[in-house]
Amino acid sequence: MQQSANQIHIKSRGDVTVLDIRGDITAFSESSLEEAYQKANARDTAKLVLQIEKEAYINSGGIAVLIQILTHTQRSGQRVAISGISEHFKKIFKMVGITKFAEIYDSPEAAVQNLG
Amino acid sequence: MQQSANQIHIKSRGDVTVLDIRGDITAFSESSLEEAYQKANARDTAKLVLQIEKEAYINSGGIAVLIQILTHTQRSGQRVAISGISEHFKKIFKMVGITKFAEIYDSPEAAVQNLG
Amino acid sequence: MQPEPVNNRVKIVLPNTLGYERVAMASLASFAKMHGLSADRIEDLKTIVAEAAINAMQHGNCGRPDARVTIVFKVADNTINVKVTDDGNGFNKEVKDPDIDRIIAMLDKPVGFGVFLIRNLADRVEFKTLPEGGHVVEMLISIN
Amino acid sequence: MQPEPVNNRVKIVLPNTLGYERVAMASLASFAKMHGLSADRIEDLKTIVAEAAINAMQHGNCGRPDARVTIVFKVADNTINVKVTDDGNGFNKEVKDPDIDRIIAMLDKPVGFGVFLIRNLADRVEFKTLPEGGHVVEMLISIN
Ligand SMILES: Nc1ncnc2c1ncn2[C@@H]1O[C@H](COP(=O)(O)OP(=O)(O)O)[C@@H](O)[C@H]1O
Ligand SMILES: Nc1ncnc2c1ncn2[C@@H]1O[C@H](COP(=O)(O)OP(=O)(O)O)[C@@H](O)[C@H]1O
Repeated sequence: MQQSANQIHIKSRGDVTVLDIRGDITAFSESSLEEAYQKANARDTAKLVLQIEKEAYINSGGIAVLIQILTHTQRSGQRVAISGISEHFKKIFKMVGITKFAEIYDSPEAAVQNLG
Repeated sequence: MQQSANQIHIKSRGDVTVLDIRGDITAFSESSLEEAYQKANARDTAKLVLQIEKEAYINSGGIAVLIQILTHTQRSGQRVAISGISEHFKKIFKMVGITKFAEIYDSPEAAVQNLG
Repeated sequence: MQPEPVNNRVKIVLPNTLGYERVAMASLASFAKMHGLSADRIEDLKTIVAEAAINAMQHGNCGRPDARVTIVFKVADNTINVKVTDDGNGFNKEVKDPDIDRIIAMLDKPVGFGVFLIRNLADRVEFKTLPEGGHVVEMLISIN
Repeated sequence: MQPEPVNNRVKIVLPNTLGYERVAMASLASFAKMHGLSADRIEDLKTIVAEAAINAMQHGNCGRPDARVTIVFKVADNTINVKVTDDGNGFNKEVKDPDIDRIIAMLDKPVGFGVFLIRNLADRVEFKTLPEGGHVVEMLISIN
């Protein structure tokens, strides 16, 4: 069965680093997301965008993985935005409190512009 | 449960009549499709486009309903095109032989242009 | 086919009502996508499970509102296996391919498309009357 | 809630494997659409059935590979009723809402989101240990 890690492309946009995350965000995303975050950190980035696909299925396990990343970014004083997610997950991220630690934008471009 | 007849809008485009069919094409489509065809006939139309939604679910019952319409159009010597259907249903319409009695186009505009 | 210990079997029990085949289509499409079936073959799979479920409701269970249609799917040997079971006695006649020219000429009725589509879209199909009663259509679509 | 003679009940039996909750999400979404539930509430429904199924696999069935998760849904009184059943003994402690500030400060673990989402997205929810063994989460979402 296809329970693979996410494909994540790391891009620099000025002083912002974008993690372009393909696929669903679940407990199975932990290693690929942590690894991509470490790679982004090697670039000494102070601003981070997590671009998630609009069709992505995100569950409680994926929410825990995202919050773990936010724990790191808070400790390092990094600014984080999340882009791409559907209205449904915007609502859920607000409900859970993720929006207290990450700004939400519709597109990675909007996120980069606002963080930059 | 939502097992309603289709919403069908009848439009004239030059000497072509377009039946713009909303919803799935199943056995439940019989009365609405037959009724729309009779109305189109009242306009003395020689050229007919059946516009079907790309997301429509079409099953064997719907295929039987469409073929029944083609039985009428063949007897009246009308020219018929079907537009909008997905690649999957293009394949099926060819398999079943519908394409011997109706031309297939991607859009109602292309169908009108080619029939006109 | 021997029963084998697969741990990916999904079972769905539907009411005997036209329209509910959509629920089987959606779940099988999701299952097939998880197992890597291509988008165009997923469309074929949706059509064959829908047609088999409709036949189970109408011909197998003869439209009885208290009857049920049971659908089981699993993956083994890189092949998706779908079984649609009803309470009926199976086919009572040979089913010929529909002849569209004869249908359009009003010499034949517009029937027989369900079995025609199943035969043409599945990689393999078997229609079997069960010794314990009931009828099952077993359809295979290979993943690669 | 009295059992009533509804003819729209769908049952799904899933393997006890993370990921298969997607099959339940797809079938319930299709069922809910047929019954006229709005697109945004369908998203809520998908999330709650996924979370209840994941909990059944992990906490109820404790990850046992031979266990099964059974999901039944129906419509009655203009309300979609979803029951997710596992073989476990139910909750062994009260589940508090997760506190994101404490989680970010690493004072709490990032857990408890499944039950939190179910409680917040369903119109009504009941967690019940069954007298015959097993545990069921019953969730309601009203259609209008
Ligand atoms: N599950 C079944 N049980 C009994 N007979 C069946 C079943 N499925 C198909 N049949 C038989 O095959 C015939 C052809 O079915 P189908 O191709 O779906 O066309 P139609 O439903 O238009 O008759 C039916 O008329 C019926 O006699
Ligand atoms: N079906 C169940 N059977 C037994 N306990 C459950 C069940 N569902 C949830 N729980 C309990 O509720 C707790 C919270 O579940 P949840 O909110 O999904 O978060 P998590 O899975 O991260 O612990 C679980 O740790 C477990 O103790």
